[in-house]
Amino acid sequence: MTDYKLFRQGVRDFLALELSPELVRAGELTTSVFSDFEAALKWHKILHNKGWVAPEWPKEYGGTGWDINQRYIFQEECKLANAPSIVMMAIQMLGPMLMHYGTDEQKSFYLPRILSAEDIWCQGYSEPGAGSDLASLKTSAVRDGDDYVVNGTKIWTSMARHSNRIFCLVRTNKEVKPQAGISFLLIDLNSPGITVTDIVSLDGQIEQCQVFFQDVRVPVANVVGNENEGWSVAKYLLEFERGGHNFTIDIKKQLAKLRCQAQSVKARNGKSKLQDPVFRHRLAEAEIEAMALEQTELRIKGTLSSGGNPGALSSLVKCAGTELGQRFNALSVDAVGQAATPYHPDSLNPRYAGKTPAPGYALTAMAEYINNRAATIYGGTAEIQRAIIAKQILKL
Amino acid sequence: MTDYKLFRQGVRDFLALELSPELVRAGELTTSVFSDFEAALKWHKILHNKGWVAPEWPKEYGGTGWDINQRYIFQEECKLANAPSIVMMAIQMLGPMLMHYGTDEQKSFYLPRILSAEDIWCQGYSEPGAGSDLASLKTSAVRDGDDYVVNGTKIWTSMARHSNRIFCLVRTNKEVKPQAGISFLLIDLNSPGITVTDIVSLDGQIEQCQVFFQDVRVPVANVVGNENEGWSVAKYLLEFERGGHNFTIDIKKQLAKLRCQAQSVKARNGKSKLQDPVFRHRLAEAEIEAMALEQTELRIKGTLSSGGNPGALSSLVKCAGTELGQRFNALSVDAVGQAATPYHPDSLNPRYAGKTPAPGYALTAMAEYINNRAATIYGGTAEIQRAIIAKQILKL
Amino acid sequence: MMTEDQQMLHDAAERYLRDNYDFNSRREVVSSSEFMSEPHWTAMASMGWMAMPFTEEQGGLGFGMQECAVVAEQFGRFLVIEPVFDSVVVAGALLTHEGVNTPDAVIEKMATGEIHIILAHAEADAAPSVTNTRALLQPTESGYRLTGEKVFVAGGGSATHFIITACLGEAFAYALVERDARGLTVEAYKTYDGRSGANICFDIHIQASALMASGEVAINAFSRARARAALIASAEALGAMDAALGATVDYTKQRVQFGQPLASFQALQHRMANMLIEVELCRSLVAAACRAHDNSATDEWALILACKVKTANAARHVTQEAIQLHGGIATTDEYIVGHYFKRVAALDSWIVSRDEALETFIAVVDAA
Amino acid sequence: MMTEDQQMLHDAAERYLRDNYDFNSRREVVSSSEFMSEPHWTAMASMGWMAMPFTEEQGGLGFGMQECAVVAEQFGRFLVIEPVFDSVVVAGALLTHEGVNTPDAVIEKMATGEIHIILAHAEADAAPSVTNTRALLQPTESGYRLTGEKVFVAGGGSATHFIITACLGEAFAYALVERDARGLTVEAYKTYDGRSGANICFDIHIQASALMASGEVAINAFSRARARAALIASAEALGAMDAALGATVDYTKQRVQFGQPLASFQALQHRMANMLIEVELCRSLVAAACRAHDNSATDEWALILACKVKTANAARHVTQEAIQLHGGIATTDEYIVGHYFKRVAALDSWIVSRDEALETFIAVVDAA
Repeated sequence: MTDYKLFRQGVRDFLALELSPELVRAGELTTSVFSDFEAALKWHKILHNKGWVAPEWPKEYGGTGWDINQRYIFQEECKLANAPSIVMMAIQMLGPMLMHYGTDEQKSFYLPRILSAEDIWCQGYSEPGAGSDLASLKTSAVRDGDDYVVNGTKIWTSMARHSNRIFCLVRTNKEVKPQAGISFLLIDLNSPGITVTDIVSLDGQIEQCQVFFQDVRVPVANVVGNENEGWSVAKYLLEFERGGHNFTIDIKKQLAKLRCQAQSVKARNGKSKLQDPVFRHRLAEAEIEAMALEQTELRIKGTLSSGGNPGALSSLVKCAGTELGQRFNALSVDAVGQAATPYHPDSLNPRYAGKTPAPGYALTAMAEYINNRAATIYGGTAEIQRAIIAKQILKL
Repeated sequence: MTDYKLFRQGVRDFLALELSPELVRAGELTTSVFSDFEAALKWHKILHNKGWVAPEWPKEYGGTGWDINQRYIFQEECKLANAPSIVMMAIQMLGPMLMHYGTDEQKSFYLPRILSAEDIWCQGYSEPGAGSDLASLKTSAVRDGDDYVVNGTKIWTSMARHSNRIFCLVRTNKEVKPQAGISFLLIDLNSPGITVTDIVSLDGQIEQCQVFFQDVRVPVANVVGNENEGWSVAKYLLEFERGGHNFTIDIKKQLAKLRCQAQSVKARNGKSKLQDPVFRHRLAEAEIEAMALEQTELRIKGTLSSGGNPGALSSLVKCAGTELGQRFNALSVDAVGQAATPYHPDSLNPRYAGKTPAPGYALTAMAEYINNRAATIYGGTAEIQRAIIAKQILKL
Repeated sequence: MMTEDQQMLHDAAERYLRDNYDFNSRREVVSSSEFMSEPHWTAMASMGWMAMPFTEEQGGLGFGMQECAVVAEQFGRFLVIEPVFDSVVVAGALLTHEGVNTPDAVIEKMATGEIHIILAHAEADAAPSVTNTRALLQPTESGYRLTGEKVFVAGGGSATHFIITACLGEAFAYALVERDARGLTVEAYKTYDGRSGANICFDIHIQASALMASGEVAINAFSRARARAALIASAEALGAMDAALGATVDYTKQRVQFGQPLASFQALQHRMANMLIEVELCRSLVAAACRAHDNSATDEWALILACKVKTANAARHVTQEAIQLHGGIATTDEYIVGHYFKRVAALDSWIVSRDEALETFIAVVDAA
Repeated sequence: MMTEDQQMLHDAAERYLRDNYDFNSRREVVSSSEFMSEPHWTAMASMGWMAMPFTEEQGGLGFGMQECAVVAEQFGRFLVIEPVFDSVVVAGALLTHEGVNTPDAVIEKMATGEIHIILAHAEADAAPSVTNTRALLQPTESGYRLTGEKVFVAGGGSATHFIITACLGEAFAYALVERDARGLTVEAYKTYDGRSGANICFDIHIQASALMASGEVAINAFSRARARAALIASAEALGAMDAALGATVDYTKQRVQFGQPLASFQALQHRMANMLIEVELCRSLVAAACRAHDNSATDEWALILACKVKTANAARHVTQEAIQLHGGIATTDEYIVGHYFKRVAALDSWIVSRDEALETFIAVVDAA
């Protein structure tokens, strides 16, 4: 049997050695699923050198061979040590999909470049007119010799400004039912005809982009799976996006941060906000939800380790986890009060060393509160998750 | 200008004089919209003698001529003095409708008998297969000479066991669109072919009945409005059912009762439950909702007094008022704890003088909690109210 | 995931109750003058459920709370009114704690169902807390005089014995008393959830051996009994809310309104999805809290209290929604779904109330 | 229902802001280096909004909070960033309370917009309460020395003056100070809701006449200013949530998914109905609380605090739902709906926080 204590210690030692103060600062100042890109890239390369960048991947492709508990421990320790979050789209989604549907050429070319961060990928699913209703997407790829000619636009492509490649769903057949005419295509973002524009998020940060395609030529060899079968390829991926996340780790981190915030602030009764009864009771109810979530994630982990399929339980956890995260964000903002209001992007830059208008404990509260509203929208909205629960579990 | 202080004092004097201890006890022990029937009837007759049984009616038909504020004061004082609730279906709904759609014969025959309680009416709308979707009702009335022959069944007919008449929606034409073939019919419950069976409610009380019609002959003269126009007659009535209620009065009463309950119970901190911070904060949030509701009802009253039409605001108040009432019920049960659990129907009988397993303050808590679940179901479910809001106010 | 034992217990309980404890026959018992069904009691004893929490030396099956909770969940699902766990788990914990002077025969009789013992602790105006009681135990030559009153003794209608808490001098203590002891008056009543309760009043003499525990032993045993009561309440609430959801799903699939099954309305679908989320979160927490208790884990108390709070909140929400989504039919006594609502309402404040659990949770977490 | 005056104020504000304060031009100001728009400020002064709360003798219009709230609601609706009410209502209340030594000229200049004055009260680790401050006023020969620090002074970026609270011996007091006073450092910053804030640090000498109030007068004036701040915050939150609902209704009607407008999905309809219920309940409460304040009704404080709590809860709920029902577009800076969410987030804790209001509400109600 694996000695998890020993394993955890090994992870801790590695983190203590390799996480520079700047990287830790980047972790602390992370206000969304993405950390400062520069720091994330540095950390990606350190992990790659160690061979730990893609623990979920099979060993043959460069994974670690860890069991589910080890992977959880690794994630948890990284979070606790304030490691920055690396850009996960390719590792979490594209990689497993290529392993499953890709040709040998695709695998041997792309997978190592994902691990080394030579390629940074973004995901091109949503379009201005196709969000939850993904099947109505319009970006077209028309066959012309050995190429497709791609026209259209993708929106909400996180990190596109830092990426050199995009994996896309495109329409290759307009004559059939919407789902049936879609293909999965890998596109070099440096191809002529591509423009990437930034989208400023509500918190003032830029993470999302819109990508425009005008007569972009993409080799036919870049289709993954068969032409017109992109829908099932994407569904396979969405499963990974939903199941791959451990909300508990994030929420425990939020809770620890929140307790520290509430301890730093004085309440009306002269004690700390943490001892303010109104606040404490609201926090306690949220803490209890966090425990219920944790135990549910452990249940899923148990099912997975014994080879079972948790199925739509992952939709359930996504609903509960994202909404609970938002509840903690609101508690944070309530705890720190007006100290959350200053908008000062420099304060969130890990390389900034100047004065900040708000005290350290309050720097990220509002940005997280704002940014995390998206958690119930991306990767399948809370409404879509509930529809999945209603249909797949309750059979309504 | 009306001297409302003086008016209020007059109402108080009347109540002090006429409300016997038994009637007050019946008021105190009321756990639903209906009080003990015997007490309610006594009280009805006392009000009738005074000329105050139907304050909402125009003076010519036996109303009081009070303005909206006087009517509110009267209702409020009756509630505060623990007067029993009289059976209101005919006064609140049938009466106004007869005044609007009835023939002179119908008006002169039925209205005085409503006031004197010579007739007790129940309402026959819902059927086992037609609740929220009222238009799908199936009880049929087939013309045969000067009579209709009625067959079918009505359910959730409150107080039918105590009633001698029922006002019904029946299908008089099956060939047209569902709403178009419905008529509004007055039926004598003593007619041959009618059976009334009791429905035991979840709290163990009997208020609802089911009424069965087998070849029941009803004179054609008993149609109100025109044949096949029952749908608009009924809609007119539903408006009265929705707008006619002042939730604030009930909720203030609930709040007073709840504060008294919470003061009677000791909490963990050795003080009363009212000083228990967890409970107090939950109560405070509900109190604040009650204030918002009160102010909204006052707004509606303002609109009505100046001749305006509050429209779908009454749906809004019904949603908020019924759900808030249920919230107070839950707080009551939480306040009194296990003292709410004894099921002892005798305790709720105003004429019972024996021992009760629970203390006085706790006697009604559970019955009210249970019974009041129906508040968001009858008279248009909360879902129907929200649909009305969505359609009529938001134009969705 | 359940162990093999747990799966077997689950299947046996589910099968027995499905075959023998249908809603209509339950209603007959509830509306009779009896406080529970003797035949069911006997059958439940023969199923071994009453022997579950006792060790093999005590004549029991040596199961933990994880196994008891599996059966308690089925009790919630089938709205069982017999106070099996009130006796063997709650009173059982008080009688089997280390240092408690319980004769072997008492445990054996509990485990076989021959007697059933109910804790009588609450008093009319005492604040809920572990050891707050004004009943008195006074030493006499031959034993003790026990005087006082207890109220809202859930399950007291059919109890053959009571465990009565009292002060022995400064010490918290409890004694085992037969229902027909001279000087003990029992006013039994039915409860809204179809069970029974009792208010009792006593001025009785007991033998020295009837004093089961006092002082620290009594306090520790009582605390353990409360923990187990919270777990049983949570497991039952879980079963009740899950069944209420199941009934709602079934009903909305067949009930047609506006020409479509209710289940096809999106607003109702989302609400049922929310109900399921609640049920599944509770399921995880009940299992974890029982496991923590069985293993005496360091986070045992936090998990048990969290479990109590969460299941109470969720069960209220889910059963209320179940009624609302059914509509009128669910407000009648003859339809099952409202009875889940009534049962969880009674469970909310049984031995450990939700508010008390939340308050204690904060204390436990902040002390950790 | 509004009076004629209120209707006129409403219509004028609505018209002016609709014509001159569209979202895109607001964005330009917000993303510039300015903390507010001088031209708008001047225009708002000429609309008379800054004269509203002052009496005619003071050169004002003599309106009450009912009238101010009508305009503040429009400020919420159009996301106005200029701290008009921060100055004339909040600082105004501090300067016009009976017994306060404010020169007529100061009020006149506020009412015409020539100066704008912002309250600086909060300190880095002081508990929120009416009079808790560690800044010091020490008598000198020519006046006072004022020392200390203040943080999160909302509206402080563009203020021409500050009212600084401090202790004068044992007494609570406050002084009026010019922004460019020697020894006063202002670190101004933008805030997430597109407004400004400032942290200030001071060791300055002020003349005796700059001490506006101390002792009981100061406490009473401060309490009145807080009441008015709670009302303004509530009215603005009402405008913001109502506008967020309106935007959601419009958007869901035109946005098509799965072949239908979003507005046709029942689950979303019910959620928008819930949003409307919240908005209308708040509308009633804001009007009632302002009326109670203007009439010094006995339930004034309970209504004001209830109003603050309710609007804070509702505005959070409604603006969060507005984002959720829009989807991705609402998470961008270029779309208006998320900005309502940010504004109400800042209002939540402005001068009187929601939690503080709830705590105080309980004290007020239980004392009544």
